[in-house]
Amino acid sequence: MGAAPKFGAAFLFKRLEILPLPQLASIPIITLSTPINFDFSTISINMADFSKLTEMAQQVRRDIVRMVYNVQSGHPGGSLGCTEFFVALYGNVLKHSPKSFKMEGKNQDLFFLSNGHISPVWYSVLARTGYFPVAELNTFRKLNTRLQGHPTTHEGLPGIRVASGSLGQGMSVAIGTALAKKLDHDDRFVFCLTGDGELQEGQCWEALMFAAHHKVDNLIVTVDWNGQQIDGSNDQVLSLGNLPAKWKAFGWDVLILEQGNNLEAVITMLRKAKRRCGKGKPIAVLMKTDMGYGVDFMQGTHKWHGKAPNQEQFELAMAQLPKTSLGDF
Amino acid sequence: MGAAPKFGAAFLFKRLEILPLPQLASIPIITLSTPINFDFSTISINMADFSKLTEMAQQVRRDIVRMVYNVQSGHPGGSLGCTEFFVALYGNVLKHSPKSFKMEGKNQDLFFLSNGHISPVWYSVLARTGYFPVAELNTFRKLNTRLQGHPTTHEGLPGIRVASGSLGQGMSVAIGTALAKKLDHDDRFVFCLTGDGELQEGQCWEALMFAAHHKVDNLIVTVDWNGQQIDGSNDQVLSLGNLPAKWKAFGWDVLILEQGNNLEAVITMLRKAKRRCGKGKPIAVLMKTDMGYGVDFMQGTHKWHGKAPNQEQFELAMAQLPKTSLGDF
Amino acid sequence: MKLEDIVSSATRATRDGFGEGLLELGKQNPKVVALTADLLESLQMHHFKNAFPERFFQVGIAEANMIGIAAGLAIGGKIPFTGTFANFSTGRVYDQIRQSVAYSHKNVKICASHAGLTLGEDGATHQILEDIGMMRMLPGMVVINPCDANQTKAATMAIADYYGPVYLRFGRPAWPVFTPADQKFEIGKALMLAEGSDVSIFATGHLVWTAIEAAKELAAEGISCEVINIHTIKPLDETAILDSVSKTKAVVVAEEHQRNGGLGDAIANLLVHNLPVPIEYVGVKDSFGESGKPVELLEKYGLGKKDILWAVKDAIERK
Amino acid sequence: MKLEDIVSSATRATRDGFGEGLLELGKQNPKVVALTADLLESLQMHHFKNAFPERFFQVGIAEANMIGIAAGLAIGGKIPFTGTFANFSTGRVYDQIRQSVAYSHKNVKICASHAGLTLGEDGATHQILEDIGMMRMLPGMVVINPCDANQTKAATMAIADYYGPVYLRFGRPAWPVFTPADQKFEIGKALMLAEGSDVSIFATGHLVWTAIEAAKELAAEGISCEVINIHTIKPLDETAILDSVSKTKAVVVAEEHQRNGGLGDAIANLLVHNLPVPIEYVGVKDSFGESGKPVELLEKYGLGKKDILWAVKDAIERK
Ligand SMILES: Cc1ncc(C[n+]2csc(CCOP(=O)(O)OP(=O)(O)O)c2C)c(N)n1
Ligand SMILES: Cc1ncc(C[n+]2csc(CCOP(=O)(O)OP(=O)(O)O)c2C)c(N)n1
Ligand SMILES: [Mg+2]
Ligand SMILES: [Mg+2]
Repeated sequence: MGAAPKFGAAFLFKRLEILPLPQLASIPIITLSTPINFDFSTISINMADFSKLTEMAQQVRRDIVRMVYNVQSGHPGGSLGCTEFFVALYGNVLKHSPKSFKMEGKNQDLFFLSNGHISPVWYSVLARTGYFPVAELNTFRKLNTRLQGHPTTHEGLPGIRVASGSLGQGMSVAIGTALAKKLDHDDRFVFCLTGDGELQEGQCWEALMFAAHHKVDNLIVTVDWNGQQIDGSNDQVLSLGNLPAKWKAFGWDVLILEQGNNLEAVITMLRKAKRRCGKGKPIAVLMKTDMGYGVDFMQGTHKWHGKAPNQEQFELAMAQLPKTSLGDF
Repeated sequence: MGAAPKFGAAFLFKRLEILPLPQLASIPIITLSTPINFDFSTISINMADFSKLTEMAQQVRRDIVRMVYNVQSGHPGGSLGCTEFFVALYGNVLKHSPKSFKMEGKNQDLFFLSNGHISPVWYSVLARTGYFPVAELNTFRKLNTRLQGHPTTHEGLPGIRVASGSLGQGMSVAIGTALAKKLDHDDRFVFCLTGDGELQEGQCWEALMFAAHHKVDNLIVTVDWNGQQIDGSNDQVLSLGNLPAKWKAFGWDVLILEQGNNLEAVITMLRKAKRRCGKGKPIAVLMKTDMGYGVDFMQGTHKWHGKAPNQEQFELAMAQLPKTSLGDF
Repeated sequence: MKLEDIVSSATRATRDGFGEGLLELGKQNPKVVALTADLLESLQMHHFKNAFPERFFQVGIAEANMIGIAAGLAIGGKIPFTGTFANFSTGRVYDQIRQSVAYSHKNVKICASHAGLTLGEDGATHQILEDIGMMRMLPGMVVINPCDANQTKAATMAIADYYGPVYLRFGRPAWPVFTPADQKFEIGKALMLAEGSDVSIFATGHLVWTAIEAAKELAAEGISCEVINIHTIKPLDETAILDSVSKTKAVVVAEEHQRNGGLGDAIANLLVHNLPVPIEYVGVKDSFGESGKPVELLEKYGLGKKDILWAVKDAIERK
Repeated sequence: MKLEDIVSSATRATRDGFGEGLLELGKQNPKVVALTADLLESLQMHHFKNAFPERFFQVGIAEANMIGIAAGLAIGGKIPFTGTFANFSTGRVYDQIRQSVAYSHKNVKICASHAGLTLGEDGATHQILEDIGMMRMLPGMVVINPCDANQTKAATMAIADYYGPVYLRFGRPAWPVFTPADQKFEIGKALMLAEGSDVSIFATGHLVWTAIEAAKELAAEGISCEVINIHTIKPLDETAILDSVSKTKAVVVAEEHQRNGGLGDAIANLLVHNLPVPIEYVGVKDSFGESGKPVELLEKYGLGKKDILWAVKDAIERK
């Protein structure tokens, strides 16, 4: 999915100079170590905040690799590729209350992860934004953990509203909550992330058809368009063909994000998506990412979809992801 | 789906004068009471044959209404709407062997009915083309019958290769047989009919995506695009939106047949579809029909999707479908 | 209650009871929402839809999506009732129910009509005989199969008051109504219909009435049957069953379902762990159904009154 | 055979046996074709794919479509083997299997890996514990759960010679191998592993080895267990089971499955009809699984060696 620029804060800041950020006006500085508890989406972001998010992304990548390494199982590839998305969403876009998580999420923005196998990035971001103690990342995939291999409500982990893992189900659930919001005249948004390989599941197209017909226009579905799945690239396994044409033919308002590993671009796009809501169509963001982004030997290949690094590989990866002020779990 | 012209042989013959039929050359005349046992598709059709098919269509309509009336259950609407399709297919397009039906169908054209509820039209056409005794139509939906409510192989009825009734499965099966033909270097075709409401099932889109990716170009899927389903029109229930755009976005070669209740138009289109095979794409024929076509009070409404006429309605219907020389079952 | 006092004055489809109950619920509880997959009137949900159009969702022929949407509505605090045929309510969407509803413990009511052979003429592709078996294997799922229209109405209303996933199974044909219209429905509480001493007949769904008829006939022959309506297959009323069996020491289980996996196996499971006694099943013997009239089919497939008579005699003989 | 002679010299995943068997079949029988839904190497199907690329079909993440395509290939005279995880081989596609394969009696082999708790870290959404129950309810379906890699290979090859739908279940982890590499697999013929007189242990899949280990320990305590490998759950070897039980009069059933609906219920069903005796189940007690290491999970959920020991003692005590 396009040549991947080398990852690093330096790179992002260089891009920052070129692309104008929407209103870099001065607003109160948020320390990310304090839990985010208000609506970022109504405000713009300043340089200091942005650099905090950049740092968070770096830390999340460290978390992902360590979590998977620790238990020698889990899915680093998609997790690394979606790091900017999760950091942007939880760090800037969502209106949410990490410290007082409620299942119903009235007057909050909700998020659903349909491609549940990329739980590591979600768990890390949930912890880093205050949903549960960062130390709990240590329990990932271990017996009795709340951090199950695939996300679940069964063990009561704050931040999760439905189990996923068996692919293809998340969009339907997201639609249901979006309908509930409409019934309750709650004008907040419902977000959902789905894999691209996942779109081979028929249920996804049932959901697309429904959302268009019923004008579910408080719903923003992002596709992790990394071009990869377990057995190879999408094109090798079962081509998605002209993906934007498919979504458009199914009646969605389709946005294409070419730089899904550029934090600024992701924030800008998700805000744009929110502005497109309420106009009678569900919104799709087809987000090009690099699987394994940030760890050179994991990057751009399906081979690290669901494989854990050995000790040597772990050290190599960590060397590419320097420590941050947030500290490891 | 467009205003429905009044049905009748007269109407068809009038159209025949206007539209040139491909090569109305003289060929041996086939009596339709003798079973069709060779490849119509390699030859053209003459006036006499065509008039036999027209008569057959008329008789099939009588059969449908009587079958459903007899047991006070079954699906007349879709059956009547697809009469021309079935008569064209079995009477002119398919290479098949009614008298020596074989499950594998090597070197034959195969047909799969995915929207199994319109079994009456299929059973009638199978009987009228020699697969089993016409008298057996009397047993439709009765205990111990081979003519189950939905088509099945379970009772060994010749002509049926897989059960259908639970919607959404037929295209996948048709694809499988098309792949088997390719493996065996058998260059015949696989046909499949699906409902339009049925396309709301996600499995259909899985099948579409697969067939395009794997270039299953010996497959011709016709959609009974009658715009109706059980609870109302497609548009009321769950709109299919821009149906041709959807099929094209899924990588199919899409043909649109505006006059699915015009026998000549159907024959012409199915032949055209066969000529489009072998070019790397599966073929779709989006066939506009009128549900209930041929019985005015059943026509163009979802209300007769799955309802049997009472005695008065039965007589009214039969009066609109005069007897033919083929005789009732 | 005495057997001869159990009489039926009318017939009505259990799905009618569902439609009525759902409408009633709609009035009582604004959180109740309903969904169908292009089978509005078959499920008798048009009453609800007409009264509460904004709380009704037509999903089209997309059952998997319907289950997911219902789970989402439940997250949003609604009490969704999904409605389609029993086949498309279970086997078609098992994995969706498993993950998005059962494992996620969502307050979704999966309402399933046209269960079993009595669906009739549509035939085997529609006649699900494995749904009870599937649903009872799911941890946390409540499985209910009421016996008549009145009880179906009562059950429909009762499950809205219970928080958690429920599978509610009912049928297509008009069927004798014999339970009191005002009888409260208690989830998981078996109903003693007639006490007896020679054999315990545990029946569910349509076959409860058949069991009553059989028991009346057996009474005339001097055989005393205890007839218990197991409207809730899960959680099973273990106490009621064990109490009855410790007295009778012989069991017949009658259900419109495969003999594999259904209520029969649920009761056998309980008894082999606690009180192994002879059991006879009245159910479909590992075969698909076919087209035909409901009663014709029940007889052909061994679910008629006489099949219960024989089963009772066999069970008693094997004591 | 004597218990102490049953030893394991190596461990190997049952799915490895499947991959090997499939490759072998590919060489022997040109009609054999194979399909996967984006889980090629998990199912060890890359051996077949590499050797016979033209007979291999990658379906992508679309299990329903895979089942239908397999049915179509079978119509065309092929012998299709579908491969995905057990969850996505059953619950995800139950209605497709039911209509296009089982009811249509198509010669499709549904091969399912990563069944049960021993899937491990992926957790409950992937750990199907209801698949045996689902598949055994389907008329005409053969249901097989071999115990080790050798038996899985033999079963894979045997089912190609049988005409009709088959569900073949196997697992993910390396597991003790103890059956002879050259042992022929006979569908529906239970294998007597050790004769005994106090209790019959019927086990399937991974738990056969656990049963052997438990029986060895019990032998040391003077308890004589008959250990029988029920690799075929359907058709069930009724004669072998009844013969054993008429001798021992007490039963333990061990399986990596819910206690509801699986082999336990299949055997209970048989015995309550013929020979009611006390049975104890070793299986998951109506709950979902979770993430963890295979053996850790088996122990936590009551499927360990000690659980079989206790079950045997309970069963004998209840005689
Ligand atoms: C219904 C279902 N089928 C198969 C799987 C196994 N599986 C897990 S992830 C995956 C690939 C998903 O591809 P994609 O959505 O592109 O995610 P990515 O590999 O890019 O992270 C598969 C096949 C599953 N989890 N669920
Ligand atoms: C999986 C499944 N869901 C629901 C049904 C019930 N059903 C039978 S026909 C039908 C409508 C089909 O619509 P369409 O394909 O347009 O056929 P038409 O009404 O035009 O004949 C429905 C919902 C079914 N048979 N299978
Ligand atoms: Mg991907
Ligand atoms: Mg239609």
